[in-house]
Amino acid sequence: MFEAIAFYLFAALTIIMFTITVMTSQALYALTAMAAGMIFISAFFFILGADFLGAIQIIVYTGAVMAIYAFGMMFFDTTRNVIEKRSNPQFVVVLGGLAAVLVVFIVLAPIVTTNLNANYPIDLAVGNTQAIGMVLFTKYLVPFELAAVMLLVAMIAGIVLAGKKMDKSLTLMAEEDIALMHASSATEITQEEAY
Amino acid sequence: MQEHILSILIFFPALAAMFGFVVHKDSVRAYGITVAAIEFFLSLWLWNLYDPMTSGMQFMEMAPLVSAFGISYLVGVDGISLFIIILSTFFTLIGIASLTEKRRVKDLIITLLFLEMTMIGVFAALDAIVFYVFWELSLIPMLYIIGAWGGPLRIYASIKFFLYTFTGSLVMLVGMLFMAYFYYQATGQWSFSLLEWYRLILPVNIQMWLFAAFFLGFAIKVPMFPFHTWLPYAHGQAPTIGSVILAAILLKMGTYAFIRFSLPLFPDASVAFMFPIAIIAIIMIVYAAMVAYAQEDIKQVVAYSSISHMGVIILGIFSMNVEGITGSVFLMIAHGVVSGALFLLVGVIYDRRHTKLMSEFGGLASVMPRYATIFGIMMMASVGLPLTINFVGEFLSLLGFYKQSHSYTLVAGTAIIVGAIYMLSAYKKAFFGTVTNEKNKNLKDVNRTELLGLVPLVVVAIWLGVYPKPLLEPINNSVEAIVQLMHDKAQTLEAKQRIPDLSNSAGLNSTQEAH
Amino acid sequence: MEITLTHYLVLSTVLFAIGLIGVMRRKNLLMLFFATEILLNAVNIGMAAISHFRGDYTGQMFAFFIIAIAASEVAVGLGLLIVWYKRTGKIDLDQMTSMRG
Amino acid sequence: MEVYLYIALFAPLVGSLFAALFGAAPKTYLTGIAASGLLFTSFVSSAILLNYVLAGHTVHVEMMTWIAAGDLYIPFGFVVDQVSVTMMMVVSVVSTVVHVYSIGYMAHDKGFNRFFSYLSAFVFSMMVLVMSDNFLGLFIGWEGVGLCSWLLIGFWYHKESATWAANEAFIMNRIADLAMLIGIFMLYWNLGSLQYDVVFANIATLPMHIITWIGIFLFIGAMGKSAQFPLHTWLADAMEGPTPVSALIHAATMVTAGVYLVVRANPIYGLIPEVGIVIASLGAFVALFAASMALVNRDMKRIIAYSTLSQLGYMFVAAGLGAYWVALFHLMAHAFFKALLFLGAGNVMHAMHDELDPFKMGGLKKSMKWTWILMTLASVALAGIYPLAGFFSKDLILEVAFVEHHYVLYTVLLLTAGLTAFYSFRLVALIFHGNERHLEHGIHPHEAYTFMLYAMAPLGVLAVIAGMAFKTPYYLMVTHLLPAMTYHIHNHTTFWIMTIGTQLFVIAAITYAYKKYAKAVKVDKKVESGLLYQLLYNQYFIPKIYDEVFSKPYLKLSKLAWKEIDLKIVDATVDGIANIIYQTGEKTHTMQDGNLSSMLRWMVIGLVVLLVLAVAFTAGYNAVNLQAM
Repeated sequence: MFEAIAFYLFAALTIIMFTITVMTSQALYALTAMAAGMIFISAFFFILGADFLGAIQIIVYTGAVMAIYAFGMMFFDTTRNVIEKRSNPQFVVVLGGLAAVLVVFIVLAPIVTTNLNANYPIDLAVGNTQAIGMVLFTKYLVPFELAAVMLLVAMIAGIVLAGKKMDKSLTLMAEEDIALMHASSATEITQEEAY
Repeated sequence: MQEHILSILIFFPALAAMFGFVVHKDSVRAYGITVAAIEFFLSLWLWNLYDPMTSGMQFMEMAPLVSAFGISYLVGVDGISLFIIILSTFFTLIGIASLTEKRRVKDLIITLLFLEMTMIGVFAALDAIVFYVFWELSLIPMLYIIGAWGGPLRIYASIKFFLYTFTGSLVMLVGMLFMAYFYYQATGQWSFSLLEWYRLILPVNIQMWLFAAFFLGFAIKVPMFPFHTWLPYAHGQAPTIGSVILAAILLKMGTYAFIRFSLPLFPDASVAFMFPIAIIAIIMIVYAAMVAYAQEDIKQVVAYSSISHMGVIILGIFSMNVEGITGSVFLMIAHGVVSGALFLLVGVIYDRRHTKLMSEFGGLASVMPRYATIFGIMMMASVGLPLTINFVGEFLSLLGFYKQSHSYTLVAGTAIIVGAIYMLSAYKKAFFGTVTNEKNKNLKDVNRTELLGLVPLVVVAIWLGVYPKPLLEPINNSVEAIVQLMHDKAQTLEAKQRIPDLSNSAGLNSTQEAH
Repeated sequence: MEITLTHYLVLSTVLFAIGLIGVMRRKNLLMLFFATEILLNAVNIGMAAISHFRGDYTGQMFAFFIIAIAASEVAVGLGLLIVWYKRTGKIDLDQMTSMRG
Repeated sequence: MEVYLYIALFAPLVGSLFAALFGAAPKTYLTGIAASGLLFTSFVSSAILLNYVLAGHTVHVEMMTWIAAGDLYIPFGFVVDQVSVTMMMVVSVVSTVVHVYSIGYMAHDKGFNRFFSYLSAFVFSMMVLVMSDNFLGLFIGWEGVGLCSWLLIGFWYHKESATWAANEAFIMNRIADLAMLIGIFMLYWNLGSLQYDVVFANIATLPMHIITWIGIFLFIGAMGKSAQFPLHTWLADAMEGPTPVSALIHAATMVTAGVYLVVRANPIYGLIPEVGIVIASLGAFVALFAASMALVNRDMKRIIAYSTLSQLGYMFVAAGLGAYWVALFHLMAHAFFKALLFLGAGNVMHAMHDELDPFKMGGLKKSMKWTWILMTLASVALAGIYPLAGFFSKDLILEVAFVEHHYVLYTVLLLTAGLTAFYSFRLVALIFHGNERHLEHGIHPHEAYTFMLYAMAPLGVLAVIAGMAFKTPYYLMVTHLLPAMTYHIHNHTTFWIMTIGTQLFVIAAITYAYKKYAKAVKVDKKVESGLLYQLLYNQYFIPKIYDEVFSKPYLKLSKLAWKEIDLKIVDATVDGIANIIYQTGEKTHTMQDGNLSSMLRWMVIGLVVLLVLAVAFTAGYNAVNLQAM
C-alpha cells in the first residue's frame, strides 16, 4: 500500500516536472523543473531496491549534470524568454502520444515469457551496493573501464571545446570589443561558407 | 598440380592481371596474349585430363571459408561446365589477340584478365556463395569495359547493364539464403554446397517461390523477354571486345545457372513453369527476330539475334529431357562461337568506317571478299545450317522440346525462318549490291591480326558442326545424371511423367551403342 | 493494490513520450538537451524496474552505463553548444541547416 | 565398293574446296577443268556403283558418328541402293555436263573460280542428299543445296534482283524445312530412330493419324524444295542466276529433291493413300497452273522454269498415286531434256547478249544451227513425242492416272500436255524461226564454243534414247526397292486410242504454235489487255499478293515491334521504374533540409511506423498461431 502511494505520488510529480521542462519558455524554469524531476526519479530507484542507482542518480544528475547545465547557461542569456518558432504543435503531440500509446499497448499485451533465467540473480543476503560492485567489477569490468575512459575523454573534450578563447573574458570586455569579436567570427563563417 | 588445376585456372589470370600493372605499356599486348594463351592451354589440358565417361564432378577442390555457415570454396567441373570454361579462355585469347583498341590498352587487358577469372569462377563454382561472388564480380570488369571504352551513350548503357543485372542477382541471393536456411531446417547444418543441396527434396510450394527468386536473377542475365532491353544498349555502346565477351560468355551464365540450379533443385517447379517459360522463349525467338529485322545498325541485328538464339537455348533447357538439355548446352557453346565471331566481324568494319549503319554500306562483297566470305560462313552458322556448329544445338533443343509440346515447337521452329529473314536481309544490305558509298571504295580487306582471331572461329564452327562428338559425349553423360536426379527427386505426377526415367532405358542404350 | 512491472513500464513510456514531444517541439538547442535527458531517464526507470521484477542485476548495469553516457553527452554536447554560440550568437535549430541534402 | 561410294561422294567436295582456294584469285581455267574432272570421276564411280547395284547388291556404309545425345544416334551413313543410284547417275551426268559447259559459259566472268566452287559444293550437297541413309543426313543435303542455291542465284550479287531472288528462295525453302524438321521430330519420338531401314520397318506399327501427320509434314518439306504451290514463286525468280545454275539446280536436280523424298519415303506414303491423293491433286493443279503461266510469259528462262514446275507437278501426280518408280523415271528423263533446254537457252542468251525476251529474237536457226537442233530435240522430248524420252515417262503418268481411275487428274494432265507442247514450241518458234528481229537492236548472234556443244551432246543423246532404252532395265532394277506396279490398260483399243489421241493432240498444239509464231509475230492488243492474259502474265498476281500480305506487313510489324513495343513499352517500362525511384529521391530529398528539428520529427515518425508494424505483425503472428492451436 505504501509502495503504491509512493509510486503514484512520485509518478505524478515526475510527469508534472518533466511536462514543465518540455513546455515552459523560461530556460531557468525548465532547468529547475528537470533537476526536480531527476530527484523524483531517484525515488523510484529506491522503491525498486536499487539503492546504489538511486544515489548515483542524485549525485550524477542533480549534482553533476545539472551543475554543468547551470554553468553552461551562464554563457547564454537566460533571463529572456526562449523564443521558438512553433510549427504544427498538435502534430508533435499527436505523434508523441501515438508512440506512447503503441508502446503501452505492447507493454500491456501479454508478453510471451518463456523461462527467462537471470544471469546475475539478486541475492537478498548481500547489500545492493555490494552486489552491484561484485557484478560491475567482474562481468562488466571492461565496459566499466571503457565508460571511465569515455568520461575522461568527454571531460577533456568539454574543456577544450568550451575553453576556446578563454583567455578573453566576455564579462570583463567592453561591449564594443565583444561586438567586434562577433563580427570577425561572423566574417570567418562567411568565408568558410564561401569555400 | 592436377588436383589444383581448377584453382590455377581461376586465379592465374587474376594474378597475371596484378603483375600486368608493372608491365611496360608497349609490351602489355604480348604479355596479355601470353597469359591468355597459357590459360587457354591449361584449359585444354583440363579437357585432356577430364574423363568423358564420368558423369559427376571432377577436379573438385574444397577449402572451408566460413565453416559456421557451411560456406566453402568448392569448385569442380562436369561435362556441362567444362566446355563453357574452355570457351571463356578461348574467347579471352582471341579477344586479346585480335584487339584493335588503341586507348589505354594496358588497362583493358588487365580488365579482361580479371574478367576471365570471374567467368571461369562462375562456371567452376559449386558453392552458392562462391558462385554468387563470381557472378557479381563479373559485372565490374564488364561495367568498366563498357563505361570506359564504349560509345557516346556508354554511361547510360553501362549503368543500365549494371543495375539491371544487379537487381536480378540480389533477388537470387535472397533465394540462395533461403535455400541454405531451408537446408539448415531440414538437416540441422548450414551448407551452401550445391552438391549438398541436390540431395534435398523441397516441398512443391517452396520450390515455386525459390524457383521464382532464382529465375529473376537468371532471366535478366540471359536476357529473357521482357528483361532484355539492357542488352541492345550494352552491345550498342560496348567496344568490340566487350560485345564479344558479353555475347559469347556472360549471357551463358544465365542459361548455365538454369541447368545448374533451377532444374536439379526444383524439378517440380521447373515442370510447373515449363509452359510459361516456353511461351517467353517463343516470344524471345520470334519477337527478337522481328526486332532484329527492323534494325538499321548491323551490331544491333547481331545483338537481337543473340536474344533470339538464347530463346532456343531456354526452350532446350526446359525440354527436361537429355536430348534437349544436351542440345541447349551445345547451343550455348555454338552461340558463343558464332555470335562472338559476328561481333568481331562487326568490329572489323567499325574500325574501318566508324559506323555500324547498314545504309552506309552495300556492295562490300566486291571490296572485301575475304571479309564477306567469313561473314557469310558465320551468318550461315548463325542461321543454323547443318554441318555448322549451331545446327546441332538448335536441332537437339527443338527435338527435345517437341517431346513436351508439338504445337509450341512448331511455333518455336519458326526460329529457322525468321532467323534466315533478318540475317539474309542484313547480309544483303551490307554486302550485296553495288558500292554506292564513296568511302567504301577503298576499304582494306581483313588483315592478319583480324584473321588471327577469325580463322580459328571459322574452323571451330565447322569442325564442331561436322564432328560434335568430342563435346556431345561428356555433355550428354553429365546431362543424363542431372535428368536422372530430377526424375528421382520429382514429386508431382506430372513431373515424374515429363522428366524421363533413364534407369529403365539403360539396357536399351547399351544395345544401341553396341551396333 | 500491487504495483507491477507494467506500471513502471507505462510510467517509463509516458515519460519517454514527454521527452519525445520535447525533442520534436524544442528549437532551442539547450532545451533540446533537456528533452534528451528526459528520454534517457525514462529508459532508466524501465531498466531498473525490469531488474527488480526479474531479479537480475543486468538491468541496473544498463541503467548505470546509461547514466555514464548521459554525463559524457552533456559534457561534450554543451562544449559544442558553447562553441557554436560563440561563433553565431544563436543556438536556434532553424539556423543550423548546413547539413541540407 | 565403299571406295567408289566415297569417291562419288567426296570428289565434288574436293573440287569445290580446290576451286575455293582460288576464290579471290583471278580467273584460271584450272579450277574449271579440275572441278569438271573430279565430277567426271564422281560420275565414273557412280557408274561402277550402278553396275554393282544392277547385279542386285546394295552398299551401306557408316562413316562416323555425327550426333549422339540421349537415345538419339545419327551417323554419317550412306546407302547406295536402286533409288539413290538412279539419283546419283542423274546428278553426276547432268552436273558433269553443266560443269564442262560452264567453262565456256562463264569464261568471261570475273567470278569464274568462285562459280565452280559453288557449283561443285552444290553437287556434293546433292550427293549427300540422295545417298544419306537417314532423314537427318538427307536434311544436311537438303539445306546444303539450299545454301548453294542461295549462293548461285545471288551469284551476280551486285544485281538487286538477283540477291532478292536468292533470299526469297532461301527463306521460302526454310518455311518448308521447318515442316520437314517437325516431320523428323515426329519420326524420332515415335520410332526412336531416323535411319531409313529402322523407320520403314516400324512405321506400320504407328497409329494412323500419326503416320498421316508425318506424311503431311514431310510432304510440306518436299513442296518447298520442289516449288509446289503455294511455295512456288521462288523458282521463277531464281532464274536470276547464271543459266548453267538454272539447268543444274533449278531444273535437273535440286527441285526434284522433293520428289526424291516422297519416293524414298514410299513405305510411309504407301500407308496413307489419302495423303497420296492430295499430293497427286496438288501435283496436277501445279502442272496446269504452271503451264498456263508459261503460255504468255515473255522471258525465255522463266518459260522454261514454269515448264519445270509443271513437270514437277507430273512427278508428284505419279508419286502421289503410288507409282513411285514412274515418278523417279520421269524425274530422270526430265533432268536430261530440261537441262539440255536450259543449256540451249544459255547459248541463246550468250548470243543475244543476255536478252531474255524471245519476242526480240527470231531466225536464229541460221547462225546457231546446233543449238537449234538440240533445243528442238529437247522440246520434242518435253512435249512427249514418240520415241523420245518424254513420251515414255510422261505418257506413263497419264496412263497411271487413267488406270487408277482418277479421270479428273487424267484430263488435267492431258490438257497440260497440250499446253506444254504449245509453249515449248512457241519458244522455239520465236527464237529460231521468223524474222531476225534482234538485228533492230544491233545484235549479231554467234554460235557457242564448240566444246560447249559437245558437252551438251550427251544430254541430247539421252533425251532421245533415255525413254526407249532405259525403261525396262530401269524398271527391273528399281522395283527391287519400290513397289512394282505395272500400269497396263488392258483394253488394247483404249490403249491405242489414248496413245494416238494424245500424240495427235500434242502435235496439233505444236503445229498451232508454229503457225502462230514461226512467221511474223502479231501482237494482238485485244487479247493482251484481256483479263485472262493479264492474270497469266502477272502470274495470277501471286508474287504481288505475297508481297502485300506477307513481306510488307512483316517489315511493318517488325518496325512496330522495335520502335513501338521494344523501345516505347518494354524499355520505357524499365526506364519508368528507374525514373520513379529517381523521382522519389528527387522529391523526398527536401526531407533532408538540414534542419535537426524536422529530422527529429522524421525519426519519430519512423519510430511510430516501426511500432505499428511491430504491433501488427505480433497480432498477425498470434492470430496464426492461435488458429494453428
